Amino acid sequence: MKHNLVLRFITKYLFPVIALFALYVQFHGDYGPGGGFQAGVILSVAFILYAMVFGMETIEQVLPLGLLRILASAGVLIYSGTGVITLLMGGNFLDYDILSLRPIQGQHIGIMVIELGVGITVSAVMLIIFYAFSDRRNHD
Amino acid sequence: MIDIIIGHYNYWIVILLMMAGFYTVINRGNLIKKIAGLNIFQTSVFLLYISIGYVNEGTTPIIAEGFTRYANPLPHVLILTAIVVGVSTTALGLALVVRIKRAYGTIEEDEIHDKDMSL
Amino acid sequence: MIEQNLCLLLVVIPLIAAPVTAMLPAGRSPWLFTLVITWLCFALSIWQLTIVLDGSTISYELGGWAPPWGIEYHIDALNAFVALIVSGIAAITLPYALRTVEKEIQLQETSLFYALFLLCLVGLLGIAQTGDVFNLFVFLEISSLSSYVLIAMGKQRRALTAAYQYLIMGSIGATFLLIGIGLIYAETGTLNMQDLHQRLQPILDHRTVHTGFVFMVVGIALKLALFPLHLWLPNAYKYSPSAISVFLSATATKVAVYIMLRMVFTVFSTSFLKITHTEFIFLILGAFGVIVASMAAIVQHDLKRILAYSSIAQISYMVLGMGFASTLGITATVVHVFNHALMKGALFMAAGAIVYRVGSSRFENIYGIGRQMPWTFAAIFVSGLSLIGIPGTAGFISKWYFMLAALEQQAWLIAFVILLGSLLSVVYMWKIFEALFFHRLACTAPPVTEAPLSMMLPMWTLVLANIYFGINTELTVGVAETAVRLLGVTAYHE
Amino acid sequence: MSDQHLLLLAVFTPFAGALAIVLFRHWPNLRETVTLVTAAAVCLIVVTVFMRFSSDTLIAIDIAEPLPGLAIRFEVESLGMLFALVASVLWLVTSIYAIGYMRKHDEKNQTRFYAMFAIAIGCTLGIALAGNLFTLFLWYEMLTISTYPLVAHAGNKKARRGARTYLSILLGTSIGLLLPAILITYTITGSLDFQEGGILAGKLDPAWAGLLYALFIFGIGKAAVMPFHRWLPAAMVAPTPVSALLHAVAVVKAGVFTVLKVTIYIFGTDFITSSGANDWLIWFAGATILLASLIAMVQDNLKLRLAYSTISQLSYIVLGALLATNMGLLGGALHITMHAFAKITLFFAAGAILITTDKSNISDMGGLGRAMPVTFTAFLIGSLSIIGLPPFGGMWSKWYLGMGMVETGQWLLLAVLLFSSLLNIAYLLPVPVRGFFGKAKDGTEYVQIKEAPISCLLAMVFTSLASIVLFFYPGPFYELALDASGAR
Amino acid sequence: MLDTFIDITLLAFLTTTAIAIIKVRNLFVVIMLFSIFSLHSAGLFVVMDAADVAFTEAAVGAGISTVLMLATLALTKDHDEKRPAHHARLPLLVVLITGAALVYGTYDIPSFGDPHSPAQEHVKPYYIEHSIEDTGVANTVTAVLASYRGYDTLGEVTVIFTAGIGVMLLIGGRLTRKRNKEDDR
Repeated sequence: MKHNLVLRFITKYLFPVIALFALYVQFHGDYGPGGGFQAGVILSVAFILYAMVFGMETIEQVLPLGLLRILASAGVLIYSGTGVITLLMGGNFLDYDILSLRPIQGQHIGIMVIELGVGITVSAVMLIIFYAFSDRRNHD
Repeated sequence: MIDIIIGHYNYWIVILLMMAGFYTVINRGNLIKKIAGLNIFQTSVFLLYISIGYVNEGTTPIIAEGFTRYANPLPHVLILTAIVVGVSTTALGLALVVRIKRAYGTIEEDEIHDKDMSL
Repeated sequence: MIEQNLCLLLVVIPLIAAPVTAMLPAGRSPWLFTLVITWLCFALSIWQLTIVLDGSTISYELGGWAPPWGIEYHIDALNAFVALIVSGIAAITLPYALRTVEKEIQLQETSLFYALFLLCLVGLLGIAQTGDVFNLFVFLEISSLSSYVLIAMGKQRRALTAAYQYLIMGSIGATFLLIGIGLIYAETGTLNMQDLHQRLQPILDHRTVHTGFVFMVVGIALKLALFPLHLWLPNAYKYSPSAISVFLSATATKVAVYIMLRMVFTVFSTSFLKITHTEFIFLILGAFGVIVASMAAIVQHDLKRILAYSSIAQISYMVLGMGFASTLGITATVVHVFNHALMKGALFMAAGAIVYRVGSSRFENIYGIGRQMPWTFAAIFVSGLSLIGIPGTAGFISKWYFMLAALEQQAWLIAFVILLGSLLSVVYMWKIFEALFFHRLACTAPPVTEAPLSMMLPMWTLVLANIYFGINTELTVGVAETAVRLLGVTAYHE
Repeated sequence: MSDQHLLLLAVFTPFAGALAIVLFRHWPNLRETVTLVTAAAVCLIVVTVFMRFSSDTLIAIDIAEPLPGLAIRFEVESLGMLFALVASVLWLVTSIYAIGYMRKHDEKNQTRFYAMFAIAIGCTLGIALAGNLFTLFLWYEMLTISTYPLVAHAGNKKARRGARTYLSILLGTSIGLLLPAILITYTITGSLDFQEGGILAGKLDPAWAGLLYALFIFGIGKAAVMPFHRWLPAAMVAPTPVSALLHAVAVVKAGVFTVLKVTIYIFGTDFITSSGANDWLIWFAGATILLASLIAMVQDNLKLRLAYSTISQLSYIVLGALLATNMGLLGGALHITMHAFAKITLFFAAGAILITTDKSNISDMGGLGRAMPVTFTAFLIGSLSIIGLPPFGGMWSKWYLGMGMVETGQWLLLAVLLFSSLLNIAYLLPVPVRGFFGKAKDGTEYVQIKEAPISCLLAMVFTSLASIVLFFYPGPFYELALDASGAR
Repeated sequence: MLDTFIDITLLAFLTTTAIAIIKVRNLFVVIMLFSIFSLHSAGLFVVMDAADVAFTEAAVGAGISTVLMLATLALTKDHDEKRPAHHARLPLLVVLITGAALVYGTYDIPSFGDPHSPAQEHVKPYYIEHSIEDTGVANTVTAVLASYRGYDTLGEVTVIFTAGIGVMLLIGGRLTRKRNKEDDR
C-alpha cells in the first residue's frame, strides 16, 4: 500500500479529520452518544490507518512503545487520581460534587477528566496491541 | 399465545445466537475460530441485555424535550463495560494464539495435543 | 479520614500502584514497590477485619451515590476475612517471588510482571469487597485476565496452552455469570446485593430466577474448578511460574468459593436452596469431586500435579460444606477456605523451591531430593499432614467441622466420603513423602543444596501457621461463626 | 516446680532431647550420651510425678483449646501413671541396649534413629498422660507418624513396603474408624473428658453401644485385634531396639492402654455390661488370642514369632477390658507391665542373637545357647514369665484375668486362656531348649561366637531379673492397677 | 411496527450469519462473517434505542476485534480450519441443554419492551428523572457510566490496561523469549 499515491493523499487529509472527530466524540459524550472509550478507539484507528499507509516507523517515531506504555498507565492514574482528589477533598471516592462549589459543575469537571483518562488509556492500549500484532518478530 | 410470541421471539432468537456461539467455542478445534465463537457468544449476551432494557415506543435515553419514555440506560452502561471486557479478552486470547503458533507451529487443538503427548 | 475510606483504599491503593509499577524501570525496584504495597494492603485488611469482627458491617457509597443507584461496598466479617486471606497470601508470596521470578521471568519483563501481579490482587480484593453483582463481574475479569497472562509466563510451552484453555473456560464461566446476572436483573431491576436479596424473596419461585441462579452457579463453578468443570486447573497450576502457582492456588479458587457463598446465601437465601433442593446437587458434586480428584491425584507422577488435583478435592470439600446449608457446614467451609490457603500455599512454595533447584517437579527427576533439601521436605511433610488432617494441624480443624456437620444431619454417606477423602489424601501425600525422602536418589540428579532463605522463610511462616491455627482457632472459627451468622444461615434441625 | 509443669516436662523433655541429638549429630559419643541423659531425666521426672501422685489429688494442666470444649489437657491418673512408668523405665533400658546394638550392627542414619526414637517416646508419654480423648487421639496419631521413619529405617524396598503396611493400617483404622467413633461420642455427649463411670451412660441408646464400642476397639489398630493385626508383623523390618521398645511396649501398649481408657472412662464398665456392648466383641479378642498363637507356632523367623505372640498377648489385655469387671481390668492393667518386661527381654535376646551370629531363624539356632548362655537364659526367663508360671511376674496378670472370667462365668474364655498358655509353651520354649541342648544343622560347635556387647547383656539381665522381682514384689504397679480397675 | 419489522429482519440476518460461521471452514471468511455479525448487532442495538452501545459495538466488534483476528491470521498463516477428527456428541448436548434452560428461563421473563417490567420500574426511573439535576448530563448513559457507576468504568479502564500489559508481555514489541524445550511434558 505504501506506494499507492491515492491512498497516501487521502490518508494525509483523512488523518486530521478522524482525529478531530475523535475529539468531538470525546467531549460531546454529555449530549450525544460517545465518550472516552469510543473516542480512544477512533483516535487509535486514525494512527493505525496512518501507520498502515506510511509504515510503522513513521508512527513509532512519534509514539514509541515506551511512551504508549506511560500514556496507558497515565490514563488509569488520571482516572483513579480524580477519585483520590475527591477523597482528599473530603468526599467519597469519585464523588465529583466536591470538586467545585456547585455540584453540577463538579460533576462536569469530574466526568470530563475521567473520560479523558479513559480516552488516553484506550487509545494507547489499542496502539500497543496494534504494535504487538504487527511486530516483525512475530512474522516468522 | 400470540402475545407470548410477540413478547418473547426476541429472547428466543437471541438464545439461538448464544447457542450458535457457545457451540463454536466448545466444539471447534481451531484456536482462532474458538475466539470468534466466544465473541459471538458474548455479543448475543449483549443483545439479551439490551433487549431487557428496551421499551416499546421509547427513545434513546438522552433526555430531551418532548420525550417521556426512554429505554433503560443501565443495561447500556453494563454492556459498554462488557464490550470492553470482551475485546480485552479477545486481544489476550489472540496474543496467546500467536505464541502457541510460534511454539507449536499449529493452531489446531488436536495437533497441539499430539505434539505434547508425542514428546 | 483513612478509617472511613478503609475498605476502599484496600482496593484502590494496589489499583493505583499497578500502573506505577508498569512505569518503573526493570530490575528490583518493581519488586520492592510491590512488596511494600502488598504489605500495606495486608495491614489495611487486618485493620478492616478488626472493625467488623464484632459482627458489624461497613457500607461505603462509591461516588457518593446511595445504593441501589450507585455502587456500594458492603463489608461484613466474611468479606474482611477473604480480603485478609488474599492480601495476606500476596504479602507472604512476594518475598518468596523475588528469587523465583529472577530465575523464571526475563529481567526486562519484571516491571510488567509485577504490575500484572498487582492487577490480579486488585481484582481479587475488589471481588472480596464489593456489594454490587456487576461490579463483582468487572473485578472478576480483572483478576482473570491478569491470571491468564501470569500463567502463560511459565517457562515451558505448555504454559501457553494451559493459559489458553483457562482463558476459554474462564470466559465461558464469566459469560454464564453475565447471563445469570442479566436474568436476575430482568426480574428485579437492581444489581445491589442487599437490594437483590430483598426483591428476590417474593419471586423465588419464578422460573427466570431459577435459570438465572443456575447460570450464576455454573459460571462460578467454572472459576471454582468444581467437578466436573475442573479440567483447566491442573495444567494451569502446574505450568505457571512458581510464585504464581502459590498465589493463585491459595487465593483464586478461595475467592470463587466466596462468590458462591455470597450469591447463594446473601443474594438468594437458604430457603431458596431448600425450595429448589440445590443443596443436594452441591452435596453430590462435592462428594464426587472429593473422590474423583483424590483418585486422580494418586495416579499422578508429578509433585505440582498431585497438589493441583488435591486442590480440586479440597475445593469439593468446601462445596460439600455449602451443601449442608447449616451453621456447622458453612463454618467448616469458611474455616477450610482459610486453612487450605495456608497448607496449599506452603506446599506450592515447597514445590517451587524444588523446581527452583532441580528445574522440574516430576518424580523421576526429584527422587530422594528430600535428603538434600531437608527443610523443604520437612515443610512439605508438615503441611502434608495438615492436608491429611492429622490432629494438631489446621487441616484437622476443618475436617472436624465437616464431619460434625455431616453427623449432625445423619448424612452417613457424606461422612463416609469425607473420611474416604482423608484416607485417599494419606495415600497421595505418602506417595510424595516416599518419593522425596525414602526413594533412592534419581540417577540423573546433580547434587543440590537447600533453597535460599528468601524462599525458606515465607514457606516456614505458612508451615508454622498451619500448626498454630491447628492449636489456636479463636480467629478462624470465631470469624467463621460471625460470618455465617451474617449470611443468615441457621443451625440444622430435622 | 509445680506438679502440673512436671507433666509438661515429662512429655516435652524427649522432644528437647531429640533436638539436642540432631544438633550433636557429628559427635556420636556426645549424641548417645545425650540420649542416655534424656532417658534418665525423663525416667526421673516420671518417678517424681509418681512420688507426688496420689489417687485422690488431681494433677492436670490445659495448654490450649483448639476446639470449643476440647482442650489439649495433660492429667495423671493411676492407669496413665502405670503406663508412663513402664514406658520411661524401659526407654532407659532400651537406649542402653540400642547403643550397643546400633554400633555392633553399624546401622545407617543413627542420628535420625535416636531422634525419632526420643520423639516416639515423647508421644507415648503424651498418650499416657492425656487428659481427654481428644488429646489422646492427637498423640496417638503423632506416635504413628513418628514411628514410621523408624520402621522404614533400612530404606530398602522391603522396609518401605513393611512401613507402608504399618502406616496404612494404623492411619487407616484411626482415621476411618477411631475418628468417627470419637466424633460420634462428641456429637452425642458434647464432651470427650475422661470421667469415672464414663460419659456415654444414659446418653447413648444401648442398642448402638455395641456398634460404637466396636468402632473404638477396631479403630484402635495399635491394639492389633484381628483382622487389623497385619501391621505388627510388617513392622518387624525395623531394627530390633525399635521392635523391642515400640512393638513390645510403646506402640502396642499405647493401643491397649487406649482400649482400657475408653472402656473405663468413656463407656464405663457398668454401661458396657448393662448394654451388653461387649457380648460379641470378646469373641474377636478370644479368637485373636488363639489364632495369633497358632500362627506364631509355624513362624520360623524369631522376630515374626515374637510379633504374633505379642498380638495374642495384647488380646489378653483387650479381653480384660472387654470383660468390664474389676478383676479383668486389674489383670489387663497388670499385664501391660508384666508382658512389657517379659516381651522386651525376648526381643533383646533375639536382637543379641542377630547381631552376634547373624541368625534370625529358629531352626538355625541349635546349640547357640551353649555359646551365649546369658542371652538364652534371659530368653528362657522371659518365656516362662509370658507363659505365666510362678515365680515370674506374668503369672499375676493371667491369674487376675482368669479370676475375671470366673467372675463372669465365661468358662469358654477361661478355656481359651489356658489353652493359649499351653500354646505359649509350645512356641516359646523350643527356642531356649534347642539353644541349650540342640545341635547346629552342620553339627559344628560355636566356639568363636561370643556374647553380645556388654550394654546389650546388661539390658537383658535387668529386664529378666525384673520379671522375677515383679512376681515377689508387684508393689507399685499392683497398687496403680488396683486403683485404675476400681477393684480396691 | 416498522421497528419490529427491522428487528426481525436483522435477527434473521444474525441467525444466518451465526449458522454460516459454524459451517464455514475458511478462517478468513469466518472473520469477515463475524465482522458482519457484529455490524448487524450494532444495527439491532440502534433499533433497540442503544445508540452508545451500537457505536461501541461497531467500533470494537466490527473494527478492532476483526482487525486483531485478521492480524492473527496473517501471523499464523494457516487459513483453513482442519476438519476436527472426532465428531463430539457432548458439545452439542451441552449446548442444547443450555439453550433449553434459557428458553425455560424466558417463560416468565417480562415480555419484550414491556414498560412495566421491574427493570423499567425499579432503579431506572431515578436515572431518567434525576440525571440532569444530579450531574447536568443529558445523556443518561454517560451520566450512569461516568458518575453513578463511575467505579465500574474505572474497573473497565483497568481491564483494558491489563489487556495492554498482557499483550505486551505475551507478544509485546521488543521482548522475544526463549523457551526451554526440555521437560516439556
